[in-house]
Amino acid sequence: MAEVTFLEAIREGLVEEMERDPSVFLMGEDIGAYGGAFKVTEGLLQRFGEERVIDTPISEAGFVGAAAGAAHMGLRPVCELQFIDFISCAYDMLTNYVATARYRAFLPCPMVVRGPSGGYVRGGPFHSQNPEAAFLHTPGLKIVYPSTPSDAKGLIKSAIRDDDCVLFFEHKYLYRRIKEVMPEGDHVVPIGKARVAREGKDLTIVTYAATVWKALEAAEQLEKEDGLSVEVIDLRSLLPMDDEAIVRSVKKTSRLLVVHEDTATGGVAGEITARVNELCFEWLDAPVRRVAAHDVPLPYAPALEDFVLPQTSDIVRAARWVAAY
Amino acid sequence: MAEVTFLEAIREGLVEEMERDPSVFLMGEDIGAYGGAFKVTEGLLQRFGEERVIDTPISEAGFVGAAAGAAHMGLRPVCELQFIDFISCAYDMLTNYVATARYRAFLPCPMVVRGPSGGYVRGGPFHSQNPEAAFLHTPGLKIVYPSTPSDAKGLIKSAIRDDDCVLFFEHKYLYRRIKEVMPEGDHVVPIGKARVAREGKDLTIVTYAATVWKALEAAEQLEKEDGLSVEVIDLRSLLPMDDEAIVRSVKKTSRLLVVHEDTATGGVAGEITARVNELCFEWLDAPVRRVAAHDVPLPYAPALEDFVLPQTSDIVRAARWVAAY
Amino acid sequence: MGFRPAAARLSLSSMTATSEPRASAPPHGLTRDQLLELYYWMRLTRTLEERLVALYRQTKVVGGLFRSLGQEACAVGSAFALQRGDILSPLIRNLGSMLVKGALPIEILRQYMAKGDSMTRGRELNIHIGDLERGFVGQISHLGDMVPVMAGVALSFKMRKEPRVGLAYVGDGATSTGAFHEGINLAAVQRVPLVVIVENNGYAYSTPTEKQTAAKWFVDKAPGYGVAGAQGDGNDVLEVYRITKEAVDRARAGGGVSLLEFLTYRRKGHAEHDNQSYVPPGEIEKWATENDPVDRYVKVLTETYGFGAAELEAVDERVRAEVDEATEIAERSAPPEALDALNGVYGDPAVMPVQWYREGVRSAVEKHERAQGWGTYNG
Amino acid sequence: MGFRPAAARLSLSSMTATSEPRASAPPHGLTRDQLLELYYWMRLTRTLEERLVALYRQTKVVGGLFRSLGQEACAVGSAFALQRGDILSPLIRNLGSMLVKGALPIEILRQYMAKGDSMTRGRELNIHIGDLERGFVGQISHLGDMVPVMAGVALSFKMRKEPRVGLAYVGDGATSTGAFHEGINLAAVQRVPLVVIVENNGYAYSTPTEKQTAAKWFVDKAPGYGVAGAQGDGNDVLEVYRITKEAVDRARAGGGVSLLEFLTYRRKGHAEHDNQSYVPPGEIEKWATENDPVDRYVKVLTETYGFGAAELEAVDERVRAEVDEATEIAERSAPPEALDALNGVYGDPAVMPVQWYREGVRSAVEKHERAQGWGTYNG
Ligand SMILES: Cc1ncc(C[n+]2csc(CCOP(=O)(O)OP(=O)(O)O)c2C)c(N)n1
Ligand SMILES: Cc1ncc(C[n+]2csc(CCOP(=O)(O)OP(=O)(O)O)c2C)c(N)n1
Ligand SMILES: [Mg+2]
Ligand SMILES: [Mg+2]
Repeated sequence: MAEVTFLEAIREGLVEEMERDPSVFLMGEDIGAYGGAFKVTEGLLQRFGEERVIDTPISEAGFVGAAAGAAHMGLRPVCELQFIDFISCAYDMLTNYVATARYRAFLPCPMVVRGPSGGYVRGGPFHSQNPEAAFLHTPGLKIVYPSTPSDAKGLIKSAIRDDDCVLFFEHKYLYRRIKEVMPEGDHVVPIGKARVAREGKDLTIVTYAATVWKALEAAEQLEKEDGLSVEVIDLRSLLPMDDEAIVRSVKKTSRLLVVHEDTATGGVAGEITARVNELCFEWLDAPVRRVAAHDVPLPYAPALEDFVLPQTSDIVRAARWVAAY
Repeated sequence: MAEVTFLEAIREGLVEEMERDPSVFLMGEDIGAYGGAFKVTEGLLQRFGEERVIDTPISEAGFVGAAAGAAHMGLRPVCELQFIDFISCAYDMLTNYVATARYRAFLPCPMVVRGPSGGYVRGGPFHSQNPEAAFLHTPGLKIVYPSTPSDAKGLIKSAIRDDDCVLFFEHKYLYRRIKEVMPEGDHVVPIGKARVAREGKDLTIVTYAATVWKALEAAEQLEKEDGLSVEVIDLRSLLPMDDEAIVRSVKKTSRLLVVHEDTATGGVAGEITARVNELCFEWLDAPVRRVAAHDVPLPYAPALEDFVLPQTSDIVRAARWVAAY
Repeated sequence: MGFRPAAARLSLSSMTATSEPRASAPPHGLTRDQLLELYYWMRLTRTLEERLVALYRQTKVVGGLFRSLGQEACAVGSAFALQRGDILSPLIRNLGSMLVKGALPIEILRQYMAKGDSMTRGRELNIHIGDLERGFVGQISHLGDMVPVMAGVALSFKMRKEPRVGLAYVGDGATSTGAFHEGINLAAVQRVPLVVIVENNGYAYSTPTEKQTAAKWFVDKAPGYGVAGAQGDGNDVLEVYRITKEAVDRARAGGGVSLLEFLTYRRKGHAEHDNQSYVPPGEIEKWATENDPVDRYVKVLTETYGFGAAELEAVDERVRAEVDEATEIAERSAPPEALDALNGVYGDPAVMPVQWYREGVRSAVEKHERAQGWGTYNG
Repeated sequence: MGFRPAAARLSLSSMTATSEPRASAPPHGLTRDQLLELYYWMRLTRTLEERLVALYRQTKVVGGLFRSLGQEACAVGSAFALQRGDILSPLIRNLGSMLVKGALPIEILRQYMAKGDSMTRGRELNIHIGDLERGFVGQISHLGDMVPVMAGVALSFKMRKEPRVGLAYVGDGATSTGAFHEGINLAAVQRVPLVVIVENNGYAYSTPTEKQTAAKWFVDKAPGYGVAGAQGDGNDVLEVYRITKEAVDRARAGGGVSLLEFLTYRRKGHAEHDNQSYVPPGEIEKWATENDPVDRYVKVLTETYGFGAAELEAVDERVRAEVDEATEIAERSAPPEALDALNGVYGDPAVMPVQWYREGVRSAVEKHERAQGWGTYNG
């Protein structure tokens, strides 16, 4: 079978779920005739018609709220944000209305909010964001951020089937760079389960999204140059988080490096560190350390962006530090 | 001199800064004739006039954005959110426009966004929130969350004088319950500096806002019942955070309990744990543990709210666990 | 069970035997029974709120208490224009709308008293309750947010080609929110069956309308969204009914969105703690004496449609008995069980874990301290 | 330095010596020099963008490239109605407005090429630059957000009783945002000196206007905000000037907010990567041949106001020379220094710390990989 890109894998997932379940429909800006800014929904208007592929006005709070209303009525809307940076405009709707609907009013919100996220693409401060930390703090939401095409497909399908709102972040750096042959059949990846992206025994790297690939590169280099055996855990889901997978690995390696592309302060790495402290402090032979972006808005010029974001060489250096501790 | 409440202390700070600097003005809903939902701005319309105490339409993004525009022009707006829960409606404006203005466009945003926050008051899911974690993650913002009247006054004055945007959270449980005689003169408390609320040597509790008082109660009880000497650090500022004060205390006690009212997952305690790990891992004799709210939207009925939020007895139990580790 | 069941509407007919021959025929396609029913709902709204005030004064209400005194016609008349299957989203002044849609007094009472068997099991406040079956969605506090949500509810009607209509209420204040704008605009473009009612009651908390908008009327916003607009006297229950019915019928027929403005007046403060010091002297009194929607409707019923005083008093009596009975039962309900706080954040997992520091602990506090109206000023 | 200084407006007068006696007098209080100046700005906008296209094709532009082809009259005519001291917030089609307000071609070129000496020192993209002294505020991507910000800028004028005016541009698409609504409403209630211009160019990215609003015109929104409204031909630079000038004068005189709608057409895609497959065949060509704002203005200048072809060609020549020179200099600029990324997030602290894993490291990557238009589809 042919390889498909990360982006095509998501499209496959959307198409399969739309065919499987007539209550699934799409909303977003320019997703119809244009097929979306990144062409994730290309061809879907032709295939499923205007009623199920809805171009909206520029109103993120509007269509995310409308998705919630439709979801209450038993539909399963999937919202595309043109860039995930615009999810900020629906922040109130997501954290206050959607996240609490089941709890306070017994109204289910089976909906997905997806969109291209992340940097390394010269997108500047408003087309490169990683919004996961801003939502990690909201009970009632789920957060998924895959790194491989098969996970992207399997998780978008799970997200659509989930009975709660799932934020599905798609790293745009991966869209056309990463390819894979899709597993056969109805390929579903459970939300809340991490993946061991590489096995190792000397040191654990916990990460997700684009930095999984940088961590794997670093692991390769560390193996070659230092003889270090690095285990890479790809979280895939951030909320709920797979504590078990993290703890299992840390208990094996006793050393943990947490890597993410988002800024360090207030990022997801803090939560991970706290959990590891709580769950396997005794096993730690070195402090948990973070490799994350510098605490600045993400600048646009290549030299600046590359400086601000964590790079493979940074992971290598940091891993050496933790390993040598 | 007479004692003033937490709320009056904030009003004193506002009045002093408005008298000191004609560029300071207030915007918000019902802050004029009505004096604000909690009466923080009572009497200020009469004192400073309609031009400097502006009642706005119900449009949090609107007036927070307008504050930024006015701030660019050299004014120093102070925005009141009727309840801090509505800051979510200005999330985009704050995190994307305001926080980045200096960095991307060299436009300063000397402004304050303040409002009543926090629970323990039977306010339900939309009148009890603690929004600090959602903004901790945004370089360009500062976050202040005081626990005493004198700090509230000193910090609101610093916030108004600061050349960047300061989010100033006022715990409404403290508004009328906590009183203090104000320090004389131009009392200013620097942003970014923690306060040792109680000295101790066996265990450190790092906390802020209303739970400072619960931690102090717990410390008292632990001293009496267990002979434990507990140090309580009141962070006061969350961004920037006073690493030095935290580290100094942890190096002394070797045991740390982080307490906050906000939900555990994704809360500020994660960041604190990560920093302590990074900065004084070797000194830790026990895992850093968190006492924070259960991961649910905050329910309204007293029995439910009291169950969900951390209480003094919880801190006592948790501290004993950490001390005994 | 003594409280009124949801199907009680019809049982009113037994009370309408004594119609006078000389009276005008009921207007707008309404029956005589329905005219009386409208009166019932308005009276029920008012009496139930009065009971809540009594309970509030006895400190049995947890949190703030919100009145719709003087706005009952607007709430009741508009909701009465809906059919079973239609869905509305109420705001804080729409207790009457919810009652019309089948919310029971006992449910309102339990909710305000934060009882464990209240519709939200003690999770939410005041009239933030919902039931899609009966046709009302639980609102959240953040103003404006219900408009996009209702756009989506109505979108589902359109997508499924169901002959159902959505109705979203907003206050004059809520029209200033971005969510209102995005929601009604999206609904308009999608031509979904949605009616948006602006209840212009003169104030948003303490803020008078002229500080909320520079427009002359809220209905002036309709052309800017390309939707049908209409304005009416919000204290005339029959006019409210007629105008809403037209909009609802249009929506049901595929005619898209309407923006209706009803002029009314909020005679009590924003909530019970609000002393209305910002209201010009005499204003409230004027509305109370000259423009009370219940008084006006009584006059219309008796002078135009030939209802006798006894008929109306029988309704009053019945309402009183229902509210008494509901109160008695509601007061007996227990508060919620603490552990229920952990249920139902997600479908899966169904229960959130107990925090480690609380494992095995029954109660973390000795008694549940009473808070004073969220700490807002009780002036 | 060869590039045009900000005060260059006046120097055009030397070129206007050969006016014909039989021509109509310049309209709307404009001088003959100013008529030519308008032409200069439109031509400069177009030529500069064409240069950017060439640089984009040479992969020298970092990120996307946004054109205003066919909208130059709207941008230039409206900005020309402002005075020194007035402040505007441009959107992505308002390169012309920024040039009028004193932005220099070299600044635009450096910015698009992410140079270290660009106005944002490589931090922001395309025309996201600002300078309060010259009177334009740096926009952010999030549509609508500039309207509240400009309401605040104008509020400062009102509070300080300065005779200054704010001008905010939005696209047809941006009118759907909550921020637009909240901002213009707040401005209207506060009666601040603000003009909001909706540039209706038929599309928001691929979305045609009828999917953006059900209203007939965007100017129909004016009564709903209680502001003055006017609509005009956005491809007629003199009409754009006249209508904007009236609104600006009214705002300066204390008359509050205006909402203007100019009808124009976006002849290129949303950005250079967009192949406009969604546009009905012939539409673009029709606008290009029948309604090009530069062509139309050339015709007016020569046929009505007696300008000679040579005069206009001299302007073209001058523009070409200026853009050539600016390009040459801009290309020589260096990229930013990596460490500058840490400066100026806050006033205090002035510098953010280097992450621990990077201490003492000069560069974390071997070469700065080129991204393809943020990964958007280059179809
Ligand atoms: C987004 C948002 N901002 C502020 C509030 C606080 N608040 C609650 S009710 C209210 C006034 C509402 O006025 P209006 O919409 O006219 O409704 P009314 O109470 O008059 O029926 C305000 C400001 C809120 N609930 N939501
Ligand atoms: C809040 C928000 N949502 C989505 C986008 C993505 N986006 C950028 S430009 C654009 C279309 C803008 O259309 P319009 O306002 O008509 O301006 P035009 O490009 O036609 O001048 C969109 C959807 C954005 N920038 N901001
Ligand atoms: Mg009102
Ligand atoms: Mg457009």
